[in-house]
Amino acid sequence: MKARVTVYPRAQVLDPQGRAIAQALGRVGFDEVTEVRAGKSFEIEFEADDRAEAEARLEQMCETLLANTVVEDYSVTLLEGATA
Amino acid sequence: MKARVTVYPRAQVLDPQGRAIAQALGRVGFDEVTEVRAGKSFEIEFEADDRAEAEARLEQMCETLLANTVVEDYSVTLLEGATA
Amino acid sequence: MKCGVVVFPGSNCDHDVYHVLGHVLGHETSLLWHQDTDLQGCELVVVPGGFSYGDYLRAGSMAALSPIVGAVREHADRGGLVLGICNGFQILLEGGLLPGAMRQNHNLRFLCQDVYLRVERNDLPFTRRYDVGQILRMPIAHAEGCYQNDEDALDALEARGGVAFRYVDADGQDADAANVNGSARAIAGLCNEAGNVMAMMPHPERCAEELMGNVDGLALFAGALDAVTEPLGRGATAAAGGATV
Amino acid sequence: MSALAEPSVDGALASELGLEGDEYETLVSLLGRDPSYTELGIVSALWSEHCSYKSSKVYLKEFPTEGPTVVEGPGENAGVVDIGYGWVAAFKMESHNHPSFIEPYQGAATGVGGILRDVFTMGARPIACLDSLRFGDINAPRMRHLVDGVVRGIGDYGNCVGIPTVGGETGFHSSYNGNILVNAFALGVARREGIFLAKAEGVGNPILYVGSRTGRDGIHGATMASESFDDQSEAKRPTVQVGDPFTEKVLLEACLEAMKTDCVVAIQDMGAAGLTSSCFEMAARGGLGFRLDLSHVPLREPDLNPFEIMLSESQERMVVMARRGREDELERIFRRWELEVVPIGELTEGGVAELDFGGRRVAQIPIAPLTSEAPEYTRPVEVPSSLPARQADPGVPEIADPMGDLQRLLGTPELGDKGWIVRQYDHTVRTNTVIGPGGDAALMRVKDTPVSLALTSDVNPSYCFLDPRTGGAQAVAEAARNLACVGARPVGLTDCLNFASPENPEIAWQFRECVRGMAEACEALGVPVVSGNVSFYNETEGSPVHPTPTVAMVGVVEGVADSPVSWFRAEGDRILLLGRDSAELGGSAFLRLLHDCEQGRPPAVDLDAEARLGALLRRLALTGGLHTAHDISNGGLAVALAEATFGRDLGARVRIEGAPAALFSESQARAIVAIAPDSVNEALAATTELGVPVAEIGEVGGTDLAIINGGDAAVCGVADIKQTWLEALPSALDM
Ligand SMILES: Nc1ncnc2c1ncn2[C@@H]1O[C@H](COP(=O)(O)OP(=O)(O)O)[C@@H](O)[C@H]1O
Ligand SMILES: [Mg+2]
Repeated sequence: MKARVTVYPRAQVLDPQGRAIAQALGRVGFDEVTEVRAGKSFEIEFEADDRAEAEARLEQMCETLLANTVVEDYSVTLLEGATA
Repeated sequence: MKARVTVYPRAQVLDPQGRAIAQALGRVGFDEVTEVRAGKSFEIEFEADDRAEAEARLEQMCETLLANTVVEDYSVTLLEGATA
Repeated sequence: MKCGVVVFPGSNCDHDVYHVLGHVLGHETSLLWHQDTDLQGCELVVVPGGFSYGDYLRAGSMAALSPIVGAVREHADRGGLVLGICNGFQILLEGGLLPGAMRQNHNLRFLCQDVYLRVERNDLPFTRRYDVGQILRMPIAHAEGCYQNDEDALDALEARGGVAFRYVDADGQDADAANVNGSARAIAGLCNEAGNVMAMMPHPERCAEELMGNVDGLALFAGALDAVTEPLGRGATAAAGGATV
Repeated sequence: MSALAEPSVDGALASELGLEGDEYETLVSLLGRDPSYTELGIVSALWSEHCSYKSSKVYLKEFPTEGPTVVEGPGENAGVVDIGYGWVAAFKMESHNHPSFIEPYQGAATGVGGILRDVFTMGARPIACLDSLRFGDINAPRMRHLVDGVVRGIGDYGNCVGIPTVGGETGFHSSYNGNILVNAFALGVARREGIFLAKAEGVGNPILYVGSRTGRDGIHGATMASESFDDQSEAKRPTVQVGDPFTEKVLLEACLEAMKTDCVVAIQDMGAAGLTSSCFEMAARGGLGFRLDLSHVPLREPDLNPFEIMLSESQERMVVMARRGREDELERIFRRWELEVVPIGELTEGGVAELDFGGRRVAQIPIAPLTSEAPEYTRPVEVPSSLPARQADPGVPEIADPMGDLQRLLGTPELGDKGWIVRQYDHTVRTNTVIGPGGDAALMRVKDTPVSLALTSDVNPSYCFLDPRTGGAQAVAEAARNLACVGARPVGLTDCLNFASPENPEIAWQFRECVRGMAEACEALGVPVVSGNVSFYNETEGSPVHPTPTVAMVGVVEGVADSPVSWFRAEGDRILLLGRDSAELGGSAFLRLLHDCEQGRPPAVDLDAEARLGALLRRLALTGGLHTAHDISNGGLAVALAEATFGRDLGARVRIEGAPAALFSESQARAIVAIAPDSVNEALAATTELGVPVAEIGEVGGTDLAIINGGDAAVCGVADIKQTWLEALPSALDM
């Protein structure tokens, strides 16, 4: 199966990278940009028997390693192979 | 409008971060993981008159700033406000 | 007394700490391999700086899952001394031995420079040779040293005296410009409730010999060492003499 | 063969792969048949300019490469010199110019990775890096992006591996607008008996592959043009090399650990031309052959063909020739560091390289003739037609406001503070850095010995452009002078010779002249060349870079005494000016940066005077009382004085004889020193004894820099000019 995990700084947490990108976009003429948040994206290939197992395991991966929940939120999307 | 831009190392390009994450997941018991690719995700709020303009501008943002197309591929998804 | 320095793949200040503990201060010191769970009877365990596993996800996140970190946690729970420096601080945060998280420096760049620290308490094993309010100069070298936690947690931390060091200017005053990485409340170093676990972003091991032009860090190791032979309680009064050993 | 059908081999394909002239015919007669596709790829790589030094060899022979300190001269992965007490230093410099222009972050990062491997492959533990950078005009297209990417790339890689970057150079000149230079230097130390040579020994000994997997990274640029690739998908093109500093760090630790056992016969990293150059070079040095089964090479993508496997430049990979029967011990060490290790072949008798893939022989080449028959050219040379115009006397512009001019110079990115760069480099890790970036030379203690090593990199491309012979000599002389300023005795140098196309006779002339100048200076100053690198074809659309023979020199300081530094340290110290000014403004920063004039003859180099100055500075460093020594280079005396005031915010009051041009003249063999008052007489006696001209010009103190010249006194606040100097680079970069 294949899944995408997205990890973003929590809303209250400062995101200097997002801010820097928004400013840089503004400087090169993209004045229409009002805000940017910068996060991480992971594409994970793995084996799982079914959708439910896959989701449970992915959640564990996020909690154990992929996200630091003190400052980050994560979300998980199953992409393919997730028919069951 | 709001869009999400995802930027990944190109398929042929070494992704040390993805490899390290895959190995780390394996070490803590997620043996089912066969591959991880590590990329970036940006959530962008901006103004645009319509969907077509929005997509064109986002593509320009990626080419000029958000992605380094020598080593990265990007993809763009409009999230909300994109009714026109 | 016996000291241990943890080695993860990618640790790169392990030998620097080893050098100070073993050669400069002359204590028996071992390197502790990340796969081991035996601390070899070490009374002081240092989690050193570096880029464990390349810091490829978040600094310290992968190392925090190593077997040795479990052993270090148990050692800490038994009241054993644990010091985290730089990447070691990040690992202790990721491993939950101390509260909060590190984010990228707010200028988004690696920073290698001297900073000034104010000693916030000297009743800790690691700070007993300093005075409260004493100003130390120490080098930093990190990309992810912006300490973050939510406001309530920060208040709780302050209330229990969890802040060991703060970034200040050369005169010891609070100043935004001195808080070079943008840490919440200018926090440069933290300790746990019992005071036996401390971690900091600056590198005391890089300023512990005359040859390096600065010895402000030596008293930190020396203090921890005498805390073992001469347990806590007298710390505050034994501190006279500041950074001299 | 795999997914890709082999193109047919002929002279046309050979020239697409970069062979020139009758090289293909030479190869055919050497083999006695047409080469296979893989063989042609291998030979075109080995005979490329980069690997064979075919255009430069004839001149490089002029360098002195021997001396009492030399343990290993050019030819090994890094040069090795004796530093006493049973210890040696291994060092080398290499360019990563083209990759850094294409992808600055990865290009610079992998440049650092490559040079570190060259050093630890010798059994030496790296202790310091330098980076010599030449950027274009800061306002040229992409230039800020290039500066930012290069600096981040160098920092992220070196910082992660944990090797301090302790010095370097950063220049800006429009000749680099389309071709920046990134030269990385690394220095390591080892016990003398711990040095490893990359020389194959012992028929039957197994060949191990260690480290990262092989991908289509950076396969020889020339192959990109190959017709057979063009009709393939985008994915078949070579890819940009990506650095993995974490793997480098564990590779470093694992290799050094492996080399402590006696299981390793020879070891070399896979640098340019990857598996090809490492195996052929090691076998050639040992007079042996080897057999490889390329099917065993760990791949990152499944469908690489033997040609690609042999030429891939994927990073963080090593070839280890092991002692037969002891492979297991080595494998255990590498596995403990979580590295992949795979036997891929063995050493054979008879001096032939035999390569198999999928049960088929894909190459069979005799190794020795490849080296002995390797092309070597003496390219035509021609004095540039524009040389007389370049060297015409530029005259002396009016200097009405010397302090204003000084401040304007300090405000250029070229002469401004480099703190924005060096703060991004860890320069204190490993706790050996006695003097870091900001000094004339960096100074590293060597633990377990009483010595420290001084290191510096220098070249003035404008001087080389105006007069390459003088410029080449000047680079060596300045490096030696920088070492002397921290009290060090030079023990060896490495270089990185960055030039445009050697096929252009004017460039070939520049190259020859620069090398001659360097060689003369090395002879005169007694500094052997122990390693180096040549980078040609640094040009864009026919527009060449300035000749840039970067010199990195290493010196020894005995004892860990209180070395002088380049800034004023004590109020009341007397300032002496050592050396003689000849009012030389040709090629100066003053004319170039303030008057947009790059013209004239560069300052003359008097090697005898340099040698005497060096001896004097070392003598003074030993006798005590010498607090400050700072050489006079870019920007002349005024800039040197200003820089010396910045370290401790300590001013100075000096009186300068001669015309105002004396403030900015760049006459060589000069330095300023500041000495405790009670040591001045001893110092003056030493200058007389060693025949160094000297003038007592003033005194350290206060918060102003005051320069009295003739009847005029020019005064400015140190804080004021320091601010200009600090802001120069960040504000030019807008970062
Ligand atoms: N890219 C760089 N990396 C590290 N250090 C640098 C770099 N550029 C300049 N420096 C440091 O800044 C100082 C000034 O450099 P430079 O003007 O070239 O010195 P000098 O004229 O004495 O050779 C030196 O200490 C040098 O090592
Ligand atoms: Mg220099």
